[in-house]
Amino acid sequence: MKKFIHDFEVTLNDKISNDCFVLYLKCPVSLPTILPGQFAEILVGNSSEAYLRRPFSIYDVDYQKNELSLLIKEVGKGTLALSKLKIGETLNLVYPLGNSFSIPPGNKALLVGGGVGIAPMLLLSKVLNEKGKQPDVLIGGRSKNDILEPEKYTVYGNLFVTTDDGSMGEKGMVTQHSVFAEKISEYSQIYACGPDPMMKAVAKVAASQNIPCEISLENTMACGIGACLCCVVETVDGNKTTCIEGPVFNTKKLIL
Amino acid sequence: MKKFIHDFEVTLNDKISNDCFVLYLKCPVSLPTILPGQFAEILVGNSSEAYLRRPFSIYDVDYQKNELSLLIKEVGKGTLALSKLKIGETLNLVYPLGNSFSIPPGNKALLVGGGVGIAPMLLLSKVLNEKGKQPDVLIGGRSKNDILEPEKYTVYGNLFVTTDDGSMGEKGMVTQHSVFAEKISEYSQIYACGPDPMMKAVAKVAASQNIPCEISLENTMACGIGACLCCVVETVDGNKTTCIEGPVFNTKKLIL
Amino acid sequence: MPDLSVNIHKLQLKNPVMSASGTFGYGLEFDDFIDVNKLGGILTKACTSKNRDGNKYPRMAETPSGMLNSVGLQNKGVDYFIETIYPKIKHYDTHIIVNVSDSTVEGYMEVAEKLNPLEKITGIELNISCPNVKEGGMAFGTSCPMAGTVTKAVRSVYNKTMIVKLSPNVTNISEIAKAVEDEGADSVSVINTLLGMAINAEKRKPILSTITGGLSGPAIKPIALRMVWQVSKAVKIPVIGLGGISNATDAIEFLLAGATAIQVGTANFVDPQVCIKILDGIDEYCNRHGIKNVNELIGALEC
Amino acid sequence: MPDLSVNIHKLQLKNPVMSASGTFGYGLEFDDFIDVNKLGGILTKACTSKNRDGNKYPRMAETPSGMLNSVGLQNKGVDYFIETIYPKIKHYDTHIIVNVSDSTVEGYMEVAEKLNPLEKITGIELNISCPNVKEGGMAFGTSCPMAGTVTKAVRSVYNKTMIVKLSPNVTNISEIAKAVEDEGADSVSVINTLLGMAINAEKRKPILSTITGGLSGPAIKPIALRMVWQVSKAVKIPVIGLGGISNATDAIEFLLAGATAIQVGTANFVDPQVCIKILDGIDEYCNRHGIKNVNELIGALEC
Ligand SMILES: Cc1cc2nc3c(=O)[nH]c(=O)nc-3n(C[C@H](O)[C@H](O)[C@H](O)COP(=O)(O)OP(=O)(O)OC[C@H]3O[C@@H](n4cnc5c(N)ncnc54)[C@H](O)[C@@H]3O)c2cc1C
Ligand SMILES: Cc1cc2nc3c(=O)[nH]c(=O)nc-3n(C[C@H](O)[C@H](O)[C@H](O)COP(=O)(O)OP(=O)(O)OC[C@H]3O[C@@H](n4cnc5c(N)ncnc54)[C@H](O)[C@@H]3O)c2cc1C
Ligand SMILES: Cc1cc2nc3c(=O)[nH]c(=O)nc-3n(C[C@H](O)[C@H](O)[C@H](O)COP(=O)(O)O)c2cc1C
Ligand SMILES: Cc1cc2nc3c(=O)[nH]c(=O)nc-3n(C[C@H](O)[C@H](O)[C@H](O)COP(=O)(O)O)c2cc1C
Ligand code: FES
Ligand code: FES
Repeated sequence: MKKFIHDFEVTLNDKISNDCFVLYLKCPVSLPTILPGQFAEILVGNSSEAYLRRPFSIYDVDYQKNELSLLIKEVGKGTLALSKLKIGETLNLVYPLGNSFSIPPGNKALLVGGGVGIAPMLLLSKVLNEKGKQPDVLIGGRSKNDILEPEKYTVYGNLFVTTDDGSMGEKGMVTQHSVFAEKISEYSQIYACGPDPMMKAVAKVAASQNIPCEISLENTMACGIGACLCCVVETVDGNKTTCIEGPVFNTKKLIL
Repeated sequence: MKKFIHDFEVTLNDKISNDCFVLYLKCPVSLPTILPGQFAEILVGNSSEAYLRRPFSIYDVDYQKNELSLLIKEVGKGTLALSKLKIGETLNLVYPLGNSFSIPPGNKALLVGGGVGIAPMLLLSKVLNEKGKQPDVLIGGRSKNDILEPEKYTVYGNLFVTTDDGSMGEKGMVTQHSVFAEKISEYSQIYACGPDPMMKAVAKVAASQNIPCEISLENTMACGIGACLCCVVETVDGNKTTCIEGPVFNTKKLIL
Repeated sequence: MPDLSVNIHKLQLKNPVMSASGTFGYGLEFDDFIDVNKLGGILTKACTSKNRDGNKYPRMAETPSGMLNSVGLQNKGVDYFIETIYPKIKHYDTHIIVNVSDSTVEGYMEVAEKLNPLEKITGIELNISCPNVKEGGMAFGTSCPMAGTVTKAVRSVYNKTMIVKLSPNVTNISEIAKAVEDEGADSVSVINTLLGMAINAEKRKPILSTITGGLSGPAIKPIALRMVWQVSKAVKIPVIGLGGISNATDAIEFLLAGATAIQVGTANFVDPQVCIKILDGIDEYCNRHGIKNVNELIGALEC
Repeated sequence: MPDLSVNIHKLQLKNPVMSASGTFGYGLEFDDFIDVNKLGGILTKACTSKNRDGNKYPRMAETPSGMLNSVGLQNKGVDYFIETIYPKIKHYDTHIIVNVSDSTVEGYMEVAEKLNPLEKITGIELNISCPNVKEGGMAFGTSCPMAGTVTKAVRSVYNKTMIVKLSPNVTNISEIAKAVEDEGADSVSVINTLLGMAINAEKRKPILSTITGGLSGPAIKPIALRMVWQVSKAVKIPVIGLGGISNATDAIEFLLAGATAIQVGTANFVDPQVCIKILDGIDEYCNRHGIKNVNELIGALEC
């Protein structure tokens, strides 16, 4: 897929929780097709401390408006600067990068996201829905406040929630949710993105049930385009670049 | 004089010419007394490229409003970033720094400024006026557009102008202005700030007439508070720091 | 239109702008962003005698105005390069120079010897300065005898343009430059990365799997510029300058300091179009200053 | 409240935060901004045997996340220091350590010998690493025999705490550290500035009057951290870490890498209150991590 570099215009910077915000960005030309799981490398022009670009999954795409959005959690200097962007300011993106989630072999799929790791699942649930598949989305968080924009997923499929403190949905970790006990065999594929322990737990259940499982990795990156070899992950076929051969990997191929 | 470090609030960023702007800055506490010729070291927080503070003369002070202003010319990365500051943003200042212009022995004084070098002359003309002196201000520039906010000086004294192209005032360099030919002996002191050749020319005339002359230097600085010894100027008494022992020097003391 | 062409030994470059090894893949990664053929040359990522997996992840850390990397020469080896990669890149209408690395003198010789017949590989760059491998690498570049030995050995099996890439992690880089010049280097690249380290204070652990790594980016530009200036006064062969170059002004500073050509590394990550912008900027500078031939700028610093 | 005190040889510091030589004047310059007595110590600007005018202006150039300086040891000489400056600073309730420089071994000895009796000067820091003087300076710090010789000579005339400040412009800093340890240094400061250069491309001239200068600031932090880590493994005497420290996290990284105390240099220019902010930040870090004594952090990096 051809990659682009464009100056996008911020049309909205929507603070959706204590430390998360969604940037809506308008493309100056016609948006190319963006696949679920792909990401963009953002130049943080308004920070004196962030030198390299920062990678973020593409959260949603609106081809009609020529806009894409990013769901970002403030964790450091770059994301802090991005959180301060105002409407009308420009942001330089290199995109769309990486491979993408595959279409499930069967009809039903389970999409699991932990915290801000949910970001790539919105576009995935949308695309699966468009292809006539049934995406069930399961979001996990420490508490209610970590369950980001849940209403957006119900447009495309069922929504399940777990929280550590039980303030929303079922109490416990995602893999303790009743879908795992009751419906797991219905799914032809499982997708996960979030903290490492969560992805490992999901991968383990999937393996035990013999269900294909894809996860999206967030390795630190310098270039995002396969030029630096900094972002590698060990696979059964040797080192692979997360930015080109990932960020989506079938868990069978990874050495977890 | 005690130095301070404060976060000022931008109350206005007034673009007054193609490449010059005046920042009006409100002090969070009561402004200390600021002498004409003193300067501030500004932290350019909104630039990814300007690491050290940037020095600027204090252009004007309004003790009632608790505001001071800076007249800045965009010449590089730091001043470019400052030109983009918006109302309500904060700016960190270390101030007031340096010595100051001395009060003239007699009644009349000539204040000469070239281009943005005029900055310290506004506060000087104001203070001289307050002290019952008669400041004549002579501003030189390449053309009309370089004569910045001339109306501000006429409040405190006479205004004379020269431009290289004759588009305003007399045509020629400042030292070619008729005040030099006709009135020079009336002045008990001459002050100058601007490009080096201009200051040298003024100093030469002053010396020939035996009139005391003070100029304000713009040596590059790292600290502004006498700690680094980067800003030195050669004087007849050895190296002096421009930031503490200057920026104002009697031209007799300098090796020009 | 100023004449931008420069000569590095037998190589006539269209212009002095090249991409640095390990930061530009094999050029292909940048096809979507720029016309790679416009460059003076491209330096491929390191090529070793055998397949190397490189170091464990994490391999990079951001630092103020720079980054540390500890990739560790990951590549599939020279045979794979010749069979699989060379056919994909030989169409480029620019100089393709292979960065040659290894842990032993014999390894360097093997790679160079195998590359010698490849028509479109018009030169090699001996990397005797990689700080990210346990054996060989930087050790070759930090002593005159070692640097001389590997240069001489490779020279004996390679008859096209041989550039030697120097390590900045030395007391006296001019001496090393002279040592490799004496043993037959046709040019020197100055500089490779500086050895650095990054720590995660919260976790109390090094950020890189290798603890230390190579520092690159704008942070090192003043050091690189100084070394290019020193080396270009010490040797007669052309010097290729690199280290932190991010825009045309930086590039011109290196030319003035004595570099005949320059390489752009880390800046490619921040802006994949930066090489072309630098090229355009040099052109603009020459026009503005009435410079007809870019060679007029080389070493033209007025001290 | 964590115990922040640390020991550098015989000196007990209230806390590990000191100001670096040449960036903090004599402390007095910062009285308007902070309570200097709160610091673990202050390193005065260089003191030489005779008056020195330093280098010609311009003496500084900004660089990405750093700066170059070529002040060149401007000071009025040791006698002036003793007569005029010492009385003004001896009231400080913190360790005042004088940075001692010169062009000859005899010069170093003269300064040290004259400072020895001053009660409130509890130690000296031998600057064998200044890149900005034609003679002596860095030359002393870039070879083991030279570094050893000057250390030994000064040791013979100075019996209080003697710190030796090392140059990073060397192939192997650990060797130099061991050489000065062997000759009686009580501690080493790591690092002084890296030799760099800046050019004004439009004017085609060097920016500094001396062409090259010393690079400092955040840009060099990764290199400094690596050297502190290497040196602290090589010697038994305490290491004082510096180079680019701008906040408490930076300071903690240096402690973890093996520094017993740290110095803050260029960052004082950007924020004259930074030393106190670093001190407060170390305190906060210790509280948050349940660290009762800051010594627990020294060299506590888990590799
Ligand atoms: C393919 C990909 C997709 C991503 N998608 C999203 C997304 O949709 N939304 C989102 O909020 N974040 C996403 N991330 C993570 C995001 O890139 C980092 O959070 C961001 O770069 C941090 O920048 P910073 O300057 O704020 O943090 P820094 O100041 O650089 O670091 C702050 C802290 O964050 C940690 N950190 C930095 N980078 C990463 C990383 N890549 N992964 C994990 N921890 C890191 C650092 O170790 C440090 O502890 C993605 C990462 C990748 C590789
Ligand atoms: C005491 C003092 C008072 C000053 N008062 C004013 C003032 O009132 N208004 C105003 O506009 N400027 C003033 N200056 C100059 C101002 O500090 C510089 O223009 C500014 O620091 C440039 O910052 P920059 O990041 O935009 O430029 P940079 O990107 O750092 O440099 C751009 C160009 O400007 C040149 N330059 C940088 N600093 C200086 C300097 N100190 N003197 C001359 N040239 C320089 C550089 O060599 C370079 O060519 C004063 C300087 C001093 C020392
Ligand atoms: C991720 C990365 C990988 C690199 N790999 C190599 C390499 O394989 N061989 C080599 O000689 N230099 C390698 N380098 C060094 C660069 O070619 C260059 O010398 C250095 O980065 C300084 O230039 P810069 O500041 O422009 O990046 C690498 C640098 C980076 C950042
Ligand atoms: C303007 C300036 C002057 C300096 N003068 C001295 C000096 O006189 N003696 C010395 O040992 N180091 C001197 N140094 C080096 C600093 O003490 C310190 O080693 C170096 O700047 C690295 O630390 P930093 O990055 O925190 O500034 C000077 C540094 C600067 C920036
Ligand atoms: S981030 Fe550079 S290769 Fe993946
Ligand atoms: S700018 Fe530091 S002493 Fe003047």
